[in-house]
Amino acid sequence: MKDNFSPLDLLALRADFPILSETVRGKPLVFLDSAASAQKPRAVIEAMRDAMEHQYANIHRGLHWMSERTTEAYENARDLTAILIGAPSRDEIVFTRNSTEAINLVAHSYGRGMMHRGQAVLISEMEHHANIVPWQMLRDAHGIELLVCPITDDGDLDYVAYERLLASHRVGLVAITHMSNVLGTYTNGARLAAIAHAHGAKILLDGSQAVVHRAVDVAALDADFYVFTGHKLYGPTGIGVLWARAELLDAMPPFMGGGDMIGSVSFERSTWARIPHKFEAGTPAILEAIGLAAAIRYVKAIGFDEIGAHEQALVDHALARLSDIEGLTIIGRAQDRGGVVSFTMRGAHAHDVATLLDRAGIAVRAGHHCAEPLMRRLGIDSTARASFALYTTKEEIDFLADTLLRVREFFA
Amino acid sequence: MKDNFSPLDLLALRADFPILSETVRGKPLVFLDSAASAQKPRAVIEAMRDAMEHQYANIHRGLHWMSERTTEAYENARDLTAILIGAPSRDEIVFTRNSTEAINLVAHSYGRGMMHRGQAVLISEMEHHANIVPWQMLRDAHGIELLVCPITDDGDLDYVAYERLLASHRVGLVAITHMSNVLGTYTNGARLAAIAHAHGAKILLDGSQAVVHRAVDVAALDADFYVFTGHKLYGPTGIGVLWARAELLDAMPPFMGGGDMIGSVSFERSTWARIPHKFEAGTPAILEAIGLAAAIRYVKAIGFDEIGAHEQALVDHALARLSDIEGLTIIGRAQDRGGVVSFTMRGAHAHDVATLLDRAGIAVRAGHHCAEPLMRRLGIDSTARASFALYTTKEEIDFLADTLLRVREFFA
Amino acid sequence: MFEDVADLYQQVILDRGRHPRHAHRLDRFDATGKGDNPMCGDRVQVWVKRDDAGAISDVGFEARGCAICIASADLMAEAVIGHDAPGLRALSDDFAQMVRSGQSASNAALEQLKPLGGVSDFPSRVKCATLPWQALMGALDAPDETEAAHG
Amino acid sequence: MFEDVADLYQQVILDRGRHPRHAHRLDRFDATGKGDNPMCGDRVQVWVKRDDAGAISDVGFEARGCAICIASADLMAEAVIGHDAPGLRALSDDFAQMVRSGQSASNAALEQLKPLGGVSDFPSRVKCATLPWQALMGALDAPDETEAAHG
Ligand SMILES: Cc1ncc(COP(=O)(O)O)c(C=O)c1O
Ligand SMILES: Cc1ncc(COP(=O)(O)O)c(C=O)c1O
Repeated sequence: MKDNFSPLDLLALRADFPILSETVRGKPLVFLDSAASAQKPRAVIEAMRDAMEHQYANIHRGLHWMSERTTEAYENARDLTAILIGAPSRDEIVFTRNSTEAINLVAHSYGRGMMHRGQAVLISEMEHHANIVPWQMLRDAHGIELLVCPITDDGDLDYVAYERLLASHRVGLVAITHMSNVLGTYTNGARLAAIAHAHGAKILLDGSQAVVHRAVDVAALDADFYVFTGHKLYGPTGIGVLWARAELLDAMPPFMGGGDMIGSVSFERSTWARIPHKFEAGTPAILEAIGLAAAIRYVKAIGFDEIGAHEQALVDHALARLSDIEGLTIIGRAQDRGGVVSFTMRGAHAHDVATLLDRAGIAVRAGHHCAEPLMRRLGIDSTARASFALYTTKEEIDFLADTLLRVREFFA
Repeated sequence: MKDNFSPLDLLALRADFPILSETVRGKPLVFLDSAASAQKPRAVIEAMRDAMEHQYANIHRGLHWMSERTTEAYENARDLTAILIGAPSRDEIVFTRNSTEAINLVAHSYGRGMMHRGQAVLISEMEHHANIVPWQMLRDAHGIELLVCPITDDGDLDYVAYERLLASHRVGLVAITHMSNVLGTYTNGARLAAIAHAHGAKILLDGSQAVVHRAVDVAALDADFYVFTGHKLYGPTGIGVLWARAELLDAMPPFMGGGDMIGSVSFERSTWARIPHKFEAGTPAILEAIGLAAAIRYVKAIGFDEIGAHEQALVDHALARLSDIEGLTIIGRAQDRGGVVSFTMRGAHAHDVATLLDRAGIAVRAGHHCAEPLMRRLGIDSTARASFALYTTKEEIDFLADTLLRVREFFA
Repeated sequence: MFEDVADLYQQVILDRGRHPRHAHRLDRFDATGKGDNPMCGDRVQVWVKRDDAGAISDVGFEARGCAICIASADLMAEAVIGHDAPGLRALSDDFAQMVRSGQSASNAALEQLKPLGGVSDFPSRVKCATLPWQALMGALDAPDETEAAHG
Repeated sequence: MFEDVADLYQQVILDRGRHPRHAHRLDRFDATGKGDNPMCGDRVQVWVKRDDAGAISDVGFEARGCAICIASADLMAEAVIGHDAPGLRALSDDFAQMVRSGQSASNAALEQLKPLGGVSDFPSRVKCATLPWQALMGALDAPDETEAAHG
């Protein structure tokens, strides 16, 4: 068993997350469900509390001190987000509720507004429902074809099939995950983008999982749209991010109408504000942007090199330990993967496994993970999934493995 | 000058709002911009902090303790919201980002999904952009007519014109504010609903301002849709509410697609979850729902009778004091009004007034208040607006009036 | 280590979960119904046969789900024999109450379902236990199918 | 009481805000442009006339806005006389920098605009001062209108 754990000072880091010292049912919490939503460091909690206690008002339209300062804080979150993902311009960052809304925004505004009947959207077999259903709704409302790129049995994207589909269809937009929330697979975003562009298609990458474990650079990827969600990146719920090239956002019609997104309003006709405001109708998630900014500052201060190395070591360790358990099958064997390990256990349904683990204080997720079509492709109903964050320890994985041995006995 | 201030223990209440003891530019904060967004009581701040520190995970899909408890807290917010507005069923409460999204949801889902070319939407001259622009977008995309009900010079809805418009057009949906954010006018929601229904139209009431000052009962109003926004009701940003009759929600197609809103997903076809989940795609604003629940508990504990009486006394006092200032014109003279007073000052633009007030520590809003068409109807460009909350004091209004006298001198 | 799940996973649940006795379609049936749990993807289909008086005479099911779900379906298939529609609805309600609250109404037929009472301590698993009942209620509400509809 | 706004509302600003000298359309003009502030509804339109060399010879404006906005437009109308397009762009940039940061580049034409320097302490008012310049830049970018287009 390798032991190349990174030099993160885990004890100190864990102390940043108050919830990690909780017990559940009298047992120390072992939180292995961060891919569903990560826990929040004190920096995020305090940033939100601090705003509410000391510096808060509605933004953009206020001429008073509290409003000016709050506007600055909100817009500063946009700057930080742009830097986080290497966006060429801060105006390309649109705040949404979550990844799901970001994708729906693109499906509505780019899809209905700029794609034409007969063009296709190309997704993959390993998408989250958030990156399937909006395109189905577009297909059904707007006459767009929906194509599905297969994956290999290892759980990698089938790049040959990908290129073939692009060559043989009129694909207007590719929408593919940058990291699978079930298999852990990182897709090769730059390669996907290059092939898409060579065939005249735009590309959206769903970075909901990908931004958590590695530094992402949308310019280096040469993507057209990139989405992620704050709550998985140690930030609060209620805030997500759409990045898109300025020229696309400029050309796209707005998604929702209301305050803050207009140029001028008369009953006859309204005009739209400039990007990004055109896409942020109504009072935005101000406190949540402030929380997200704190989360970004927090992970950047640790550094993605360190986080990535630590999580890679965790994944390697988990794969080694879990592979040793008889009757346990690891789902997904891609080469390049992030901090997510799915598995099934012979003779025990994933729900039952999860309930027993929970009794030991271990939180894992079980079910289809919002990826029903992928389950069907894999010929299974559900998996249990352990997922790792910067605060996860090797000991927690050992405890998971040991407990799984007991679970196996229980259901034997 | 009347002095029928309610028996609220203001000193104790104000102590619940940490921000109220802040100074800005060395002067005590006098926050008269609550209609834009209210300040947050400690109960809200602590509820959110507490969740992040002790009890947090993603909801609905988790089989572990943290997820179960967080799901309960989230769904409890739905119960409290249903009770707050007298919704017949908790399943009729859909959480959105804000009022703006709630209205856009109705415009997309009910408007595009269930209204027909040639039908009309009837709004009023005193709507917020949030209740104008979505209907314009519906008009332009879907061939719906947009009708505008005039207001009287006092700033009341013109009920005669309202009935005439309903009688003479094929109005499918009325969408009117329950309280104007500029004029303070409460509309008679029950009367509007009765007339709308008599003409076969559904009615949406924009309660963004209305729910803050009075108890609202959607069943008593006999409304079809009701929307409001958490951050004006002392809750966090990032959460709003759509209430609609269950049979409408059942019949409406979903707005956004993704996780949590599906029945089952295959690439060919997906089915939708039951209401309210059908309309809540993706990870919702979990922490914000928890914050909103705390806000609702907080205002209910004080009681809307007390809050309403206190604010009524504040408005009466403000109208009396400001009317005494020469050159100052109060905009809006409706009989039934909530805690908002707009005014203009001869010889001074509202921005300049707001900047000077800010220097004295007083936060007011100045501009078109996201109601450009109303400004045009009133023949003005902008107003300054002082708005009141349960924590506002008579002394603050006196200070506003005294300071306005000095502002007038400054620009004389 | 898992002493405190003994209430949930009683021996009969484990046995029935592993070796259900009624996990098959009926060759001849009067009605069928489905239950879905969109949150986790579990699915149950139930087939029922009625006697001349309208009471249930046979039940079979197919389930994709956990031990709780399969055991619940299997115990249900036995508990409902001899009941007519009103009796079934009452039993279904009483069962739902038991698995939600841990409190059980005085309903003799509930006796054989008692092993599922422990679910009430596991809120996220309640749906696993009630899903077969949801499918059964669907069968009650469905128009009768001709027997030829099977297969 | 308002001592600390003296920087923002210098006497010349108050005077120009109240009694602007150039607040009118030009009867004859070569280009016009508009600026809008959607956040508050302020609006400025600017008309410019050029001499044969392409330098600005006259400027007029109509504004719906506050004292800062009107004073800024009025002072701009004087400061830009004699400048050609490149000079104007530089001046506009220098002005924007001054009102944002309080720091002013060494640009002689900026001298007459110095009274607006105090805006930099009031972030939400910066846009009031720059709106007329945005309208002017719009006029520079607009295709030349025929003089008959006025009225
Ligand atoms: C009457 C009215 N409607 C709608 C809104 C929009 O609320 P939000 O910005 O929270 O969506 C507001 C507040 O800005 C309002 O006052
Ligand atoms: C790959 C992927 N895409 C999209 C989502 C949706 O994120 P959210 O629910 O925050 O919108 C998730 C997480 O659930 C995910 O893992």
